[in-house]
Amino acid sequence: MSKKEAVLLQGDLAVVEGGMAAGAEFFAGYPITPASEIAEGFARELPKVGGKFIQMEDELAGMACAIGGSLSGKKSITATSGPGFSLKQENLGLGIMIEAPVVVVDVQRVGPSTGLPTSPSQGDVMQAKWGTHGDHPIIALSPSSVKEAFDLTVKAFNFAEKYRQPVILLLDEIVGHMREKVILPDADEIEVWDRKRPPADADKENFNPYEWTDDLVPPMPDYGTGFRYHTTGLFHDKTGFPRGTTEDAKKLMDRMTAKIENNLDEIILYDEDIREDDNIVVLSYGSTARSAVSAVNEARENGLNAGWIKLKTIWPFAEEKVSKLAEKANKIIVPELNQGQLIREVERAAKGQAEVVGINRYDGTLIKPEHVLAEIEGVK
Amino acid sequence: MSKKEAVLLQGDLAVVEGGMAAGAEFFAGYPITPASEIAEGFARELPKVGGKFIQMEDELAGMACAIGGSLSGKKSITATSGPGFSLKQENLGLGIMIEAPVVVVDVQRVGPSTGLPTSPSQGDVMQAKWGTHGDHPIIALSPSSVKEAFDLTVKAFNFAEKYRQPVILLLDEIVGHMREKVILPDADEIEVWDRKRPPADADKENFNPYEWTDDLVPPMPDYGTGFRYHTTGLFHDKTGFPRGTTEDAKKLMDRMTAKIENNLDEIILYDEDIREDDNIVVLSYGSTARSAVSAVNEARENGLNAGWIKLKTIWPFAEEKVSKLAEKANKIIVPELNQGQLIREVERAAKGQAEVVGINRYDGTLIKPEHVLAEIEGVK
Amino acid sequence: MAVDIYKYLREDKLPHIWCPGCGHGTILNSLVRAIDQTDIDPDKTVVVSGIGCSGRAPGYLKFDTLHTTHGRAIAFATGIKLANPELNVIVLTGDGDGSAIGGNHLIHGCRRNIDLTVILFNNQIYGMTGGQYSPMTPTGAVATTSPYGNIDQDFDLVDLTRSAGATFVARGATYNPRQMTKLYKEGLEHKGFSFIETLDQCPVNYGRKNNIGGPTEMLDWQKEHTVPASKWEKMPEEEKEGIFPLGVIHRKDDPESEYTARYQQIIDSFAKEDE
Amino acid sequence: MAVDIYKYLREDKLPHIWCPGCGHGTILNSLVRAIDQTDIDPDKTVVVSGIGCSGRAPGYLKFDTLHTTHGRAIAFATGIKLANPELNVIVLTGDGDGSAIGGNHLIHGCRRNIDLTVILFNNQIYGMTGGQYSPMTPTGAVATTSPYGNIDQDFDLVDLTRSAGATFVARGATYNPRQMTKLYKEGLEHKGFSFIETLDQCPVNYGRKNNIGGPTEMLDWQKEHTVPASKWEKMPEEEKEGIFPLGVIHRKDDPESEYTARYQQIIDSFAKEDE
Amino acid sequence: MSRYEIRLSGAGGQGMILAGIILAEAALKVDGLNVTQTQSYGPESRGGASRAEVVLNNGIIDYPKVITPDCLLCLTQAAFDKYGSELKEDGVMIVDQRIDISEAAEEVKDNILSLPIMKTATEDVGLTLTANIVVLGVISEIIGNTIPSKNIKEAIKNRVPEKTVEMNMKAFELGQKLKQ
Amino acid sequence: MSRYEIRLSGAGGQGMILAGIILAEAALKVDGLNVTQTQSYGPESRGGASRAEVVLNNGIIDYPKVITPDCLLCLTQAAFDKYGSELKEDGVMIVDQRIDISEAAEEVKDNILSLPIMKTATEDVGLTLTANIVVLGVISEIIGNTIPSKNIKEAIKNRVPEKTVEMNMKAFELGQKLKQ
Amino acid sequence: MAKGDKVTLANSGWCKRCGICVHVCPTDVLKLGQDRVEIDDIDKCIGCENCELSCPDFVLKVVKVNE
Amino acid sequence: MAKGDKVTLANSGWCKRCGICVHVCPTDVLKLGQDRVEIDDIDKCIGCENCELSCPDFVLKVVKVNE
Ligand SMILES: Cc1ncc(C[n+]2csc(CCOP(=O)(O)OP(=O)(O)O)c2C)c(N)n1
Ligand SMILES: Cc1ncc(C[n+]2csc(CCOP(=O)(O)OP(=O)(O)O)c2C)c(N)n1
Ligand code: SF4
Ligand code: SF4
Ligand code: SF4
Ligand code: SF4
Ligand code: SF4
Ligand code: SF4
Ligand SMILES: [Mg+2]
Ligand SMILES: [Mg+2]
Repeated sequence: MSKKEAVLLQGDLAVVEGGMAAGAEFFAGYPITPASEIAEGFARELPKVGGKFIQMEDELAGMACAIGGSLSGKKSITATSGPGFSLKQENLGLGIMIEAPVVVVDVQRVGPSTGLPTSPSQGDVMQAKWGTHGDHPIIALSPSSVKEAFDLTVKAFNFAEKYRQPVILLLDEIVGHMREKVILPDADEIEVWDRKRPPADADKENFNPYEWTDDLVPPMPDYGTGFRYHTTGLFHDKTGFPRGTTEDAKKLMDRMTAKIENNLDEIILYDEDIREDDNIVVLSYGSTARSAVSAVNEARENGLNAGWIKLKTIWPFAEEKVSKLAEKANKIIVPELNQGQLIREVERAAKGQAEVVGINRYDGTLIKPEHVLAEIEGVK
Repeated sequence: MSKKEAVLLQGDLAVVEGGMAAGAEFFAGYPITPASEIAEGFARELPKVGGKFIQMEDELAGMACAIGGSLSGKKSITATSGPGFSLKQENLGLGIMIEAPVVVVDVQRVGPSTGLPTSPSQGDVMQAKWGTHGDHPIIALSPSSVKEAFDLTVKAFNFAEKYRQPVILLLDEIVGHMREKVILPDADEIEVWDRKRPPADADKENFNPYEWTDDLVPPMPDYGTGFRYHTTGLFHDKTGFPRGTTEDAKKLMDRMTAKIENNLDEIILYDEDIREDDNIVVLSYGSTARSAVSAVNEARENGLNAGWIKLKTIWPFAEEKVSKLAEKANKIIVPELNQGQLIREVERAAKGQAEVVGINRYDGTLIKPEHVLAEIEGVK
Repeated sequence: MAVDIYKYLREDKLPHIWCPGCGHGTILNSLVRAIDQTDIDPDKTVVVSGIGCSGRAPGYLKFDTLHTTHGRAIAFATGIKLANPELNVIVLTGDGDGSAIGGNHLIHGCRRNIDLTVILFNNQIYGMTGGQYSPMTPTGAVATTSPYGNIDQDFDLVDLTRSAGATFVARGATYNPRQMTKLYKEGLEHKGFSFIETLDQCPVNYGRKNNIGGPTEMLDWQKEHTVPASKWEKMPEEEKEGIFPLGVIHRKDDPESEYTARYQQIIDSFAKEDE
Repeated sequence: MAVDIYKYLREDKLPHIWCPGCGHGTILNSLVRAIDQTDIDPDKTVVVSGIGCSGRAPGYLKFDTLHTTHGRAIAFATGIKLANPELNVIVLTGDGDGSAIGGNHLIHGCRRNIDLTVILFNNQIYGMTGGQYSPMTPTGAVATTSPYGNIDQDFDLVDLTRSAGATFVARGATYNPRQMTKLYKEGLEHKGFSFIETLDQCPVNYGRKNNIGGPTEMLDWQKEHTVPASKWEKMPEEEKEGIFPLGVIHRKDDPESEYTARYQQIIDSFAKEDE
Repeated sequence: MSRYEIRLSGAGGQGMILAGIILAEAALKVDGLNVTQTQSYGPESRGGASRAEVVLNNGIIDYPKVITPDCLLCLTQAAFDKYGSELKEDGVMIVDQRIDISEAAEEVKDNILSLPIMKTATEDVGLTLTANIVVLGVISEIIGNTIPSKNIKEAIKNRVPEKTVEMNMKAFELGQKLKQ
Repeated sequence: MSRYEIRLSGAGGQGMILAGIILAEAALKVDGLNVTQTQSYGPESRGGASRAEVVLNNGIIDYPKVITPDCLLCLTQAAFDKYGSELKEDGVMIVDQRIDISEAAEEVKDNILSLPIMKTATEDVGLTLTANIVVLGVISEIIGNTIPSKNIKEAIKNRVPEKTVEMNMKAFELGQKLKQ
Repeated sequence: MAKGDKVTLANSGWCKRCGICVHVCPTDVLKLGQDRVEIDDIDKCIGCENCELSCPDFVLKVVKVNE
Repeated sequence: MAKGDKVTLANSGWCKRCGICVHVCPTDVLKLGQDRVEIDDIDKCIGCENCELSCPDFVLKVVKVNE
């Protein structure tokens, strides 16, 4: 692909294309609707470039295996949907703790439980941040189109590699299963980041795999390159070993938190179209953003002062940005395919400065532009 | 026990005592520090009264098995800590979807991942609400003492049975492992609720297991009593069968949400001591509340206008109550053994009306009264 | 004397949603006949499944039925049975459900020798999700996740369950419904963990894609690739490759070693103390 | 010619934290000697464990070492190995870690016949969490969660792994460190999935509580309850009860059926197409 | 063109989704034309209703699904009963002849094109399964040059098994004739 | 009595936690006296430091752990090095004689009671493992009637194996003597 | 199965035309019609029940002819 | 093991007094001291390495006597 020709591409397969473009070398996972196409795509594509695909016995193993691939030095990815995402949580936590770059795709369907397996949802937004036990930093991106699925997959790999951090890619079933006309960029137009490895002349004997480096991201050697280092899900000091002192625990948590918090400008991605005098803002993400944009455009045609912001990065949440929006706007409308999840963050950030209103569907149906428009127009 | 004699009881074992007092008949789980004592206690006690204990192969199975026990008509419980709680999430979601009464204990240790297995934490507070995929109602209780561990275990069973709902009991390692002098109530002083079962003369042929009853909680027959009904983790209508219409999905979600939301008065438990002119409020829960109370008492001695509220029910969050507090107070202090979890709910509810300040430890050490006092006094 | 299978079927849910020629229906058909041949009380019978096309089977059966999460049916069933040992608990599971994600619960159920009857619908593929390979997909076969041929080995599930401790182990095939019925009946009547693998066909996601053909060709394939267990034992090793023995493969009758029976002894020991 | 075991040990982490007389140390001791006898490149060797007292073993070994989550070591190891088949990947796991929560990964590792060497520290108990019963705790034994005697059956893990597809299966015991070393060496050199169960002692949470005694009595117990595999085969069934065969129980040498080798063939087929 | 919405509804196994994909792929080659293709099916992975949708627009396509179809196909009675009431004022509804349209709403009645699609596939082409391609012929005539019929034919060729290309071309052309 | 805090520190295996539990159980029987008992140990399940704490109070015990001990026991050098600097002004620190206290802070130096605890257990009682009970004897003398010694003896009897009751009584009494 | 039993289309609407019954019938009694199975020649039926037992869709039932 | 090899306490500080080495020594060379293992009678040592191989704590090492 990528001869600048328009193709009809499914969102799930855009993840595959994006992954291959970002240099994915390893996929481990377990099939589940509506994410199976991602596994199938990687099964097809990876061996062509010497990469590996493996279908594991379950999602726990899929997550574990993908982290294993990452430790061996390969750019790794796994993909699932809600039930499998729940199963991945424990090992996702290990990935966070040992700072393993890995991309975890969750193509959301309606939950809880088996729910409506073939219907779209944005019900795992909070789970993406809070699903595993204990405090932990997380990055989660959510595309609203097939092209964005491609772009954000590349970003997800880049962030994972740069920050030594599992990155969640939250599609919804609409974006995952829809086909769209897209023109993919050529390889040389795509920025690809690789993890920082120790320099060739590193002192392997005295190497500290969890050194508090300036950028807070310790260089990561591939297994098998002579560093012979230790990695554990226990709290550990810079040597990688647990020392059982609470001081080390705090230091590690603070570094892991700061490596993300210090780079919010780079990590928090969004698009917006908010004019100086727009006093109604629609904040959305994923497929829902399409209705939001459509509705705002129509509202403007009707002479209303409405604008939109579409979050591509959901976690870390664009708190500062939303706070500022709330200062200016009278009303922030948050359409979501759930009972109201990210709206909680919006409310928190808004601190009562703007009215925050949700539009919610959690039954597998979509939020249409007209629903958003009605809320913009104040009609219920 | 319970001859009104003071006993020295460990928090974990208070859960066992509370469970037995509430009529627990079935425990299924998997050992993990610092919750293993709960399993061990039930292994000892249950067979004495004809109840059953089983150690399963893992936590996923423990959760599943406990739900199975519940469906057979027994009051069921499982217990774990963070890593196991992560593993239980998928089946917990099924329990919610099929409305199975079951008590899930999480004795929190420091995460993420294996973390600090023997140190206290309140790091799973958000996970208790958001750990499983998809929207879902949840109830979570958190005791701050051994006696409360007993009392809230009884409550947890009662809520589980009354609302056909998994109830989370969030201990922290301090409460779980500390021993305290307690006097347990006699059996006749303990209010024990049983699930509503269909009446003896129910029309079994035409029985709808998920009927939209007035109280929104459909009566639940024991397996093997001739109702021959169907249960599924898919969205279903009142017959228990999936029909694949989105209308049914919404109806079910709305009923499940409302059965909790309509009963917040009963479900949301808290203690408070806030005087008319207290303008500083310390909001806390679990073992941390003990330092909070201690600090407030000292602050008052020092002439400060401070009060405290201790949440025993964490989820559903006491939103309205906190909103009102924020209207009155200048400052709400939220000490937590995590990076700041429930404080997010406090901030949301406060809507900017009061300053909300966290005190946070996430390294296995405790928040001492002096830390809280310093914050009350405004010294950092 | 015709069998009244509708006693056990939720007729209003039929026709079922399985594809034309899917063997799952034949298994269901044999199962209700087997149940009819036992004196199991339908009011005291619970059928539990996981997720998959096979997982839909309980929905058609007129008992207490439970459709759980993918792979976990045996763990739920264990709770149901232990909490009330009076119940007859039947688990219907797919090859993916029961041997991939559910493999651990399967071997631990066997190990405990808890009195469940587990029927595994082995269509050698993940039917419901559109044809990814399962642990029972033969090496070399094409599936959506093995576009270049499956490099995994498949399990010998009857050997695995036997070695894990199951006390009744058998294999049937949908081409031979009479034998299936017999095996299910024996499994249902056995006190202890019974496991009956059933070779089954998924024409849509396996047969057609592997050039075996449609339902009837797949049944012929079964016939060609199976032999009676008695004959199997006498076959030279090299001929066994790719051939499945059918029938009862292993059985050990020792009701006292059954899990709930053992638990009851503990309870009884306290009851005695009380006397 | 003395063995320089410190080449493979992180000396600064010693003495280890295991209890006096814990067999885990003896296993570690035998393992480093076995490694020394192979020509494995320490720089290309990765040791992976789960959680448990046994899970602490990698911390003492001077390789790339990974302490994962409880039960999942084989799944992590599978990723490490498949992503870079050049690596020698060793998994150290406990009986709880490897056969309870990790049972599924164990049998699927066997089934794939991926080239891992898995050593299971079978002390028949959950040591780290204070003595709950494991799937390897004998029936009748007392543990903190079986105060009235364990009613579970234990697995025959060598039979289970063989039947799941492992191509090298053996059992050692800490009372016989020479044999352990030999079995580990053979396992390490075998191309395919190697599984070596090792009977091991936890005096603190098993031996003393089951009136077997301390470390030395437990070693004597081992001696009394084991026989060489060759002898085992000839024993009458009734004498086998409670006796464990030691030595290589099963082996099948077919490097081409190894998982990463098979995967490489797919990759090579594309490389060829390119030519 | 401005936004144009096509909904194809039928039963699982009738190839609605393939037809949608083919249409969308055919649209790819039209300069400046954007396209989204979506589908929906019930929790039952097979059987039950199946629906594919294609949205065409010269501008950006925000909402990717059909809001109110300009062109609606109902291949089964169930599909008609479910979707038959939603149609743009100047839209076209194609239904198979066997479908009972007596219950159709007044406002759409005049826009219904009842054609012997299944019959054509089964009897004239000789394979019921080609009904979806017959449908494409009909639609090609309706949408005219928005997507040139040669594009659609090309897209069909790329998607159907080689051995069946000829048969499918025939189905397409018979479909065109049905409408002409 | 008002809040009184006891910290027992030593190595894993020295029975610090058991000693804490015995003290707490002994306190149970004292009318109006509240008690909490806590412990902490490292991620290593065995070996390493071990610490048990008991807080006594006639009122409600809010904070359940020791803030600054009134009575501190250090049975090993490691324990002393770690905890030996925190003590109430009028508190008592009990250390085993073998411990080097030369590095002790000035302000606590006078409050240190250096006693041959291990020696008493090993040589006089004849079992090193009884050191924790010797310690209880010492503490009993320190806290006096807050918890009557007969309560502590009772609690010891309930907790130790029957066969060892006599030996443990001896250990307790020898401990009392050490302080007297 | 008893002598004189014959196949009937008990639930002919449920037939999915899979062809299994036709395949397993030893005497070619059944055939596939346009939409569903049809009985081609009931006289040949020996009441062996192969079809009834093999049909995945509970379509066929072998009953006493007099019933 | 070679003739003339003898046991040494290579890391005597690591000894946990478990007694295993004493138990497996065929010639009663070793004994348990107050705090750790001790060599009772080195002359009896036949250098069989039983102790070295069995010790869980890497305490013992059998070496050439001349070393
Ligand atoms: C946790 C989880 N993972 C994955 C899935 C997706 N899934 C549903 S059924 C299935 C496989 C079914 O295969 P099998 O058990 O063989 O049953 P069949 O459909 O072939 O009868 C999968 C992977 C799921 N529902 N839940
Ligand atoms: C998910 C999860 N569940 C439970 C635990 C608690 N846990 C830690 S180790 C262990 C058992 C260890 O037993 P085994 O594997 O036999 O190792 P041993 O300590 O005996 O060497 C358990 C249950 C955990 N850490 N994580
Ligand atoms: S997909 Fe396969 S298993 Fe599923 S119903 Fe169809 S034929 Fe049966
Ligand atoms: S508890 Fe048992 S397994 Fe763990 S270190 Fe001690 S003796 Fe070994
Ligand atoms: S076997 Fe059943 S479904 Fe198949 S063709 Fe015959 S009657 Fe119809
Ligand atoms: S009963 Fe036998 S002979 Fe008669 S139709 Fe059925 S299969 Fe043919
Ligand atoms: S075996 Fe090792 S640790 Fe045990 S007593 Fe002997 S030298 Fe000490
Ligand atoms: S080498 Fe052999 S003889 Fe010498 S001390 Fe060790 S065990 Fe005894
Ligand atoms: Mg299958
Ligand atoms: Mg163990």
